[in-house]
Amino acid sequence: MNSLILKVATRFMLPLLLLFSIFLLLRGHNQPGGGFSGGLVGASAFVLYSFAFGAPETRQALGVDPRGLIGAGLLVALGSGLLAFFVGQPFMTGVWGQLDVPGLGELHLGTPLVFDAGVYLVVIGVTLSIILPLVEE
Amino acid sequence: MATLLAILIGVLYAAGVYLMLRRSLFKLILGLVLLAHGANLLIFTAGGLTRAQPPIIPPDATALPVSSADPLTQALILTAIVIGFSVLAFALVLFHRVYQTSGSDDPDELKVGDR
Amino acid sequence: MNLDDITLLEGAVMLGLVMTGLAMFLAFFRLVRGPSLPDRVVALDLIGIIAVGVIAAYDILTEQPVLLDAATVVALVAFLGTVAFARYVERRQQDE
Amino acid sequence: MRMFLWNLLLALAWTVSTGQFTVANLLVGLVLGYFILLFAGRAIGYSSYFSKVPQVVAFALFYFGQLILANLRVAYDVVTPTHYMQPGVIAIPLDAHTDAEITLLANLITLTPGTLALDLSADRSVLYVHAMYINNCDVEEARRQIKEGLERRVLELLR
Amino acid sequence: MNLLLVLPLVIPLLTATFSLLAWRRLAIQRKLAVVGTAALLGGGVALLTLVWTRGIVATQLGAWPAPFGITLVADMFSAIMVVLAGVIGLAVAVYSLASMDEPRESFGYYPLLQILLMGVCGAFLTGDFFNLYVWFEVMLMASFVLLALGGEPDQLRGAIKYVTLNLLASALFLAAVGILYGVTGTLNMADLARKLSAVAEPGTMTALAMLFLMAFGIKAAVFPLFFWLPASYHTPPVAVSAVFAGLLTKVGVYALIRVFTLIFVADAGYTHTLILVIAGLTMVTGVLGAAAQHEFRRILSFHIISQIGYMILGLGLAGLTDSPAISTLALAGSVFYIMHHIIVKTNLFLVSGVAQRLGGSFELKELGGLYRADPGLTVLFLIPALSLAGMPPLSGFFAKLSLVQAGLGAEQYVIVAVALVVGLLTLFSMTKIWAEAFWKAAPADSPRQTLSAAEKRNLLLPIGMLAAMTVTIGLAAEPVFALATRAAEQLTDRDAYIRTVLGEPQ
Amino acid sequence: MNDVVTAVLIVVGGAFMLLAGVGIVRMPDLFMRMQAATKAATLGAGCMLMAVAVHFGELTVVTRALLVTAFVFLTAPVAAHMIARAAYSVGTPLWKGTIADEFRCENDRVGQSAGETSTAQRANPAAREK
Amino acid sequence: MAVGMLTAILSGFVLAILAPGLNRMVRGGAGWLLALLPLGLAISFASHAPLIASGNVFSESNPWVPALGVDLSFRLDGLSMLLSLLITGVGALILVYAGGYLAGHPQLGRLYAFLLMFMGSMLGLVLADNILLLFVFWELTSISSYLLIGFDHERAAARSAALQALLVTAGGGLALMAGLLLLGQAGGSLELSTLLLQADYLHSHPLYLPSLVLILIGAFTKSAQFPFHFWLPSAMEAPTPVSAYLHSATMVKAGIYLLARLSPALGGTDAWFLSVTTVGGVTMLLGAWLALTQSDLKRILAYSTVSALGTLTLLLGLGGTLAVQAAMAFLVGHALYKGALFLVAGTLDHQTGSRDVDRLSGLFRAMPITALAAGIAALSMAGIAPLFGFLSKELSYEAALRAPAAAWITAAAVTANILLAAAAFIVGIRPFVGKAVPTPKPAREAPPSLWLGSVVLASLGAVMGLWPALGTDGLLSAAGTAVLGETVSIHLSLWHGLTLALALSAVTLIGGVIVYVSRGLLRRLASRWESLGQFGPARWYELVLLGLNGLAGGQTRLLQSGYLRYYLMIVLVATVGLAGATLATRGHLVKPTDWSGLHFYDVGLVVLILMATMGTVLARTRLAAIAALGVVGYSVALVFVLFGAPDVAMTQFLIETLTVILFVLVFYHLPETPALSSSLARGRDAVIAATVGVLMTAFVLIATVVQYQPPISEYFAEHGLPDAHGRNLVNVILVDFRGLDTLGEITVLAAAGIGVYALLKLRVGKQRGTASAARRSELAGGVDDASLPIANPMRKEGDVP
Ligand code: NA
Ligand code: NA
Repeated sequence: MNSLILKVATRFMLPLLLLFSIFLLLRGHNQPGGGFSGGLVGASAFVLYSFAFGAPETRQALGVDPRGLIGAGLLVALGSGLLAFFVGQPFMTGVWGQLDVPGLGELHLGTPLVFDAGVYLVVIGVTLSIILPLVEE
Repeated sequence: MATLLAILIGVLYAAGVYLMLRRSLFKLILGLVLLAHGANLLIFTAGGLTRAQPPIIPPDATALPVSSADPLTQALILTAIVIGFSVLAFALVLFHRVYQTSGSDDPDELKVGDR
Repeated sequence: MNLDDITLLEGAVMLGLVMTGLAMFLAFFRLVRGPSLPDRVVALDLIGIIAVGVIAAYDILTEQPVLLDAATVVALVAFLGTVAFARYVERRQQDE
Repeated sequence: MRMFLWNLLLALAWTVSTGQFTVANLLVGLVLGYFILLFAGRAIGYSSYFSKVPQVVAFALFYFGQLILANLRVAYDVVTPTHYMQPGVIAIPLDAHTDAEITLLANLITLTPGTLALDLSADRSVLYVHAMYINNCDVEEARRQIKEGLERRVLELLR
Repeated sequence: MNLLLVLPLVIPLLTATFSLLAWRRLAIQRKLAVVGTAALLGGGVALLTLVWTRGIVATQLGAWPAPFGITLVADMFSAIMVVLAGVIGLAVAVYSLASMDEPRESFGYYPLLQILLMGVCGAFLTGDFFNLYVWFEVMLMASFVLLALGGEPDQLRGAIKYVTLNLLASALFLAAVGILYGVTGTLNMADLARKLSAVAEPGTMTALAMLFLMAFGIKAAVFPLFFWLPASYHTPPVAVSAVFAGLLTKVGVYALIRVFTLIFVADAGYTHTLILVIAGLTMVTGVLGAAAQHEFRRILSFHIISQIGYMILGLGLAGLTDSPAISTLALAGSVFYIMHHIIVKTNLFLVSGVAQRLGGSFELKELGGLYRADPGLTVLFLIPALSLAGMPPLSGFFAKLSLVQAGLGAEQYVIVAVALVVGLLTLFSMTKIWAEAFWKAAPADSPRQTLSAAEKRNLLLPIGMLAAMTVTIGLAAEPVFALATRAAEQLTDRDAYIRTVLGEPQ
Repeated sequence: MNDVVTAVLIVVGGAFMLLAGVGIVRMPDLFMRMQAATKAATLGAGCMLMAVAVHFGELTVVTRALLVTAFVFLTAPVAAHMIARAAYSVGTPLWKGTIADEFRCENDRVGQSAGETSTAQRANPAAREK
Repeated sequence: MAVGMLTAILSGFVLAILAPGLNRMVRGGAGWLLALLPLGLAISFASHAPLIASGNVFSESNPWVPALGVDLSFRLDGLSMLLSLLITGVGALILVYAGGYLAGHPQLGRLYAFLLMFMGSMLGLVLADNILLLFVFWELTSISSYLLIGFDHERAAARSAALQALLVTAGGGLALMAGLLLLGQAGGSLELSTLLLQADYLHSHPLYLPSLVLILIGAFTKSAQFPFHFWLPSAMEAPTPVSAYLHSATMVKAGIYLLARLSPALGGTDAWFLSVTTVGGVTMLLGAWLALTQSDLKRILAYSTVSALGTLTLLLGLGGTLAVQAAMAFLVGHALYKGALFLVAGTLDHQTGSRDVDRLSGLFRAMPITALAAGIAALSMAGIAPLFGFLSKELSYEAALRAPAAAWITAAAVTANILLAAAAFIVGIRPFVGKAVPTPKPAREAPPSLWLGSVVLASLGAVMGLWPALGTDGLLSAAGTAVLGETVSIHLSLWHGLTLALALSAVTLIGGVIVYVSRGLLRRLASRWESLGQFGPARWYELVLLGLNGLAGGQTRLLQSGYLRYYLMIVLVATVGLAGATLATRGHLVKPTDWSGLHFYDVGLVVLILMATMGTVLARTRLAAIAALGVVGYSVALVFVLFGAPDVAMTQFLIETLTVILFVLVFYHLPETPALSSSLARGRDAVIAATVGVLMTAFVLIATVVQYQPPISEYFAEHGLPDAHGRNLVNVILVDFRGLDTLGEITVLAAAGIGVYALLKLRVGKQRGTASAARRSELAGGVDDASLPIANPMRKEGDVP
């Protein structure tokens, strides 16, 4: 492909897309978004990167193996579900903590959000382990 | 609107099925995608349509307004979409590999080995 | 719907929707018509951008800003598809 | 860039502290922050940021005008039955040579109706542009317009 | 109690996750595979014990009351199925240690196996329709990959048909669930059962039930929806075939039994007659298909179909009799048949792998001489083969006996006759394998292989274990049948299920 | 006031979109279709997003509208460039009225003719799409 | 009993398991050692014989599978005692004989095992009181027989004979199972002891006739009655000890046993009389005739056994004291002489290398002991006084003479016996007399193991004939009592006075000699009729197998055609047919009425989707189709936007884009392929597709109109924020209310990720190099290269065409 313009644009867009993906993840519980769309946007960022720079460079930029992301995501999601057992609740029961942040009010932090993060990781990992080999072909 | 969508769903299913029956693996996959769209719209429509009221609790409320869309159908569709995508991705690559191996897009060429 | 009840804004939005809708059909015509692959790709890309406009107009019509997120996403990724197509066109050239 | 972030931070701080999360307020914050930074600049050191901001504003205005004009021209051509176009692919020798310069230039060219950046030569010295209106078949003139118009301004902005 | 219901999902997923994280370390993955499946089996047995002592148990995930969250529920039927999944998982995991080639092992075979087991167990335990769809997809996706893993041309050819037809089934199922939700506003099976009982005119629901019948029927490989099975099951490595043969279609059967005992019971005269007809045609077409085959695994594949017919035969009978005792007997027969079949069929596939190792082929004409060469394997083949053919005193005999008794009790003589004749034809094809692969002298040019001690251990240990179970289920049929009967009693007692799930006092 | 601005922006945006639609149908070759379509639509989308920003006025909405606008303005030219470059490199024919092709002269474009019936069409299946 | 019946039976199976090992340990003499078990059992049974003879019945019962009515209940009365003695006694002799006959054979151990397994099964069969238990052992004898007939397994003839026997007997077994269950259903019990007491009730039960027919099919197949007789001669492929034991003395008697056993319950009706006598009579005559037409010793014996079994069936069909007496006596007599003759045949084969009567002559000098045993047995078979055969034949003549239609039956019996007498001379006398001719192996007297059996059996026949009161009477009486269901006493004596029966015996003997002398003529006659054989039951069997294979092949070609689109078509048609027909006939269709709230942009959007869908279907190039599909996806996402589903819309946009990218990445380098379907096929497919579409539309309409209950989602609306702390209820459902769905879903994703990766990177089989290269790069040097070839034959799978 080797388009300078694409490369430069990509360098600019990658962080933007990643930022947006995390934004989607974090606000998903209250506004449209969540692990899926966040993860898909995050993956799109790297897909774009792979179009501009090629798959090997993308793997390098990613830093971790996509399958590692899948494993980590599953572990996070499962772990967040299992946490409930330690407080004597059924599997996948949300365990919530309250955080008082000045200016933002009460912030509820709970395992469902962690679960969503697991989803996010899995989505990125899977999308990339599907697309990167194809880009390499 | 529900009626219109019902007809649309029927057309999507019909088109999907028609494509799946063609002698082309590529069209087969297209058909699968159309079927998936049909199924998603079906859940959406069957669950009841609500215009432009997302199931998001407004900042000043503690419960969802009654007029809002059904969140459950949306969650189901989301799940179905993502599952459908993973299946599609796999199927696509599978068909790609079959093409590479057999050199043909015609599923009739794959008939050896069934009996 | 009684025309008298329509406010200026609603009328404008409706008009906007009509125009974007027409644009979408025209783009779709090009997509079907081709003749070359890049023509179709351009048409698809255009449809993505028009979709952003449609969502924006509908946002205003329904007073639902949350729908804007969908537009955001379209804007972010529709471009990816186009790039993929472009890649395809060029790669195919190289393969031959 | 660092300065711009500072500016943004100040603007955000302004909106938070005033408690009014509106665009207008943010804009106020930005302007305020700009001037604060401008003054504070003496203390924390000079930055090209301050001279760039007016430059950017000026360029934006220029470009926006071009955009509208060009759009209208294409629009006219599109809606009228006759085709007035005199299109051609022309080569623009580049003075821009960093990645950012070339990219910005190409994008701006593309964004303007009537011109479209096709490709960059391998040695990055020539940009090939598809232009719709090469008046009187004067390729040189078209080339000059782009070089003198967009490229010069972009380079001024970035250098 | 919560834990026990969740373990069959958590253990495989955890094992799969750790295997994924240990992607490059095969030694760890192998150990995990065995440990994980053994733990699954242990968890399953504990669950079965719990259900046996306490009756149906349910847990509301996320502590959301039913029918709003997702309920996991185990009655005897599902607990039995989970135990079987554990048994098959363990057997196949051990077998894989010696039989799976390293390339496949290093491309995710073990985690996929675990994911498959998770999907299977999820389907058995869930009390929610959409969740069932999800587990179907988990299972299906894992099976897609396992089927195609390695990418040999035969595999790919088979996989296409498998994938396409199963995706069609998924689309049907999804649509049916969507419509069901649209009509009833709920997804919880117990809740659905209760709401549909209140529906005055069930005809429309019966039509919807047909969609479910078809969707599950494809998964269960009944007539005329079974094509994907014989087209694909003989193509992957034996361990994969074996786990497919044992578990996958049974999930479809499970779903059919669950749905048509719990939810769509209002129009049983119509639906269950249909099921009975399908059962008969499935038995016959399957066994005739087998008769036309000359390849070890293909014969076995077609037999799966035929035997699916037996499994749903009990379901059909149960709906067509007024006698609760016969109804229970029929369902118990189905459950017992499933238990028997899962073990026996998996085992036969595992044996086919060893035969292929020794004789270099799955084609019967290229095999031979195993009777003389390997008396141990001979016995290990005969036990499941004779059991499959319904020979006493092995498990298959009692499975068939209970269904025949129920059929006679329900006065459905035609289907009984069909079942008996098909039994004979089954015997016929087992003898074909026996005569060709075992009795016949080996072809002169066939490659002779021997197994190393480690291979012998890992290949024959699971086979022996399963054969021992087959014999045990036969000789100790009473306690096993008691399990099946308890399962059947619970299946016929809809109210207990509904109350347990919805958390109402019994 | 807000409503008027919004209405104007919406209508203008819609008009640009329509223009893009007409353009992509009417223009005689790919490159001019792109010229007519992509940019007008981008501008149209920008207008409509601005309309949203003006209409709602909330910070969250405005930032997002701005973000989307920025993104559209960033990606659209890149996408157009990519397509155009690819199309050109595979010999997508230029309109017969095209007066110059300096790129081809220097880079030995695959097809040697600029006409609608160029040999490029025959030489390049991707462009021909049979 | 001192030793429980269950124990006795199980001991056979246990020893069967141990036998191969024992055979390896005790080289050569294992047969003698193993024979101790049946011998001991025989003695044990015999020790109880007096008690049985005096009318006692032993029974024991243990639960096995009470839920299915299968219990380990056993019953030892006169009938079972008689057969148990036969089974164990002959069994002991056979084990010894087998050790000699197959000395040094590599699979002798297995033969022992199968024989012992058979013995246990047969014992169980005759001792079982529970009819399902009886059936269990019944089937086990079929399996044992299968394994034993195919003992010489590398010969195709042996394999197909074994299969034939198995299919016929197991097929009958299935009928038997149904019949027994129906009987049990009719009689309300599965215990023989109960059923046998309800004859009258059973006879009037509507299930009587079906159960009778089914049970008779079972009995007839097992006992080789016409038209199922053909498997028995084929079964002579088995080693001779097996033929002697199973296919003459014991297993084939199982059907006879069953008839005898059930006759108190089932017998005494016209249906019984007609069917059993007719089949028995025909079998008797046919077997006798066919016996004469053979030249192979074993086949002659086999057909004569068929005939004898026919006789027994005939007698049981006749019923009544006399016939039953005759049957019991004949059963014992036949076992003794036929067993002996089989053993002789085997010995001749073993010692001379031939079983062809035409090639054996004058062997008396070389093999005197064998000859002696053979002569006595043959004479007994020919019914010559004072041997036991004479007694039993006399009795049967008397029974025949008293039967209804006596003339016919008597004539048939005499004819059969004449032929059989001739056959007896051919087998037992002909080889030993006359001029000695060279044989393939130089003839020598056999070792004791090979003559012991025949000598013992033959002498038993002689002894019991001479001293019938030796205990035989009591036992036969007890057996008769069991069969008749009423107390009888049987007194055998050589001399009944100058009765008609005696005259018939004389006729038989003379006739037998005449036939023997003119046997060449008869054989020539027979060979002329040989072509008739192609219409016989053996041919039917072949035709059934052929038909089965044809049907199987045809069905498979038709259904499992290999064409994916036909599979799809069948599945779709079945679905639409079933669901559609049900909906049309049982449900109620909903008229499309809800056109409310329709906006122009809704219509526009739907029209766009429709057009894009059509575009996808009709696109002439791949990429055009992909682009059109993208439009479908985007516009479907817009539908979600319109109806308040931003999350779904977002995800749909994202997924759609990725889908398009995937399509492009996957298909970019594949050339276009032409459309292959004919217009006819397109039309057909369009019709199928349209019906599918209509069905789905109908369902959706129903779902939009019918709503039985308020949806559960109302709960989420209420509890989402306070209890799950989220405002976006879709997300709350995904991560909390229905988190398990999502967990499953990401698992699907994970599997797909691995799958695609593996599909693209791993290629086993096609090119070895690629696979191991891929692995090498995968393993990153973690495994030493020496182990790379893996020596894995599993990988060969791919090479199999
Ligand atoms: Na431009
Ligand atoms: Na509804």
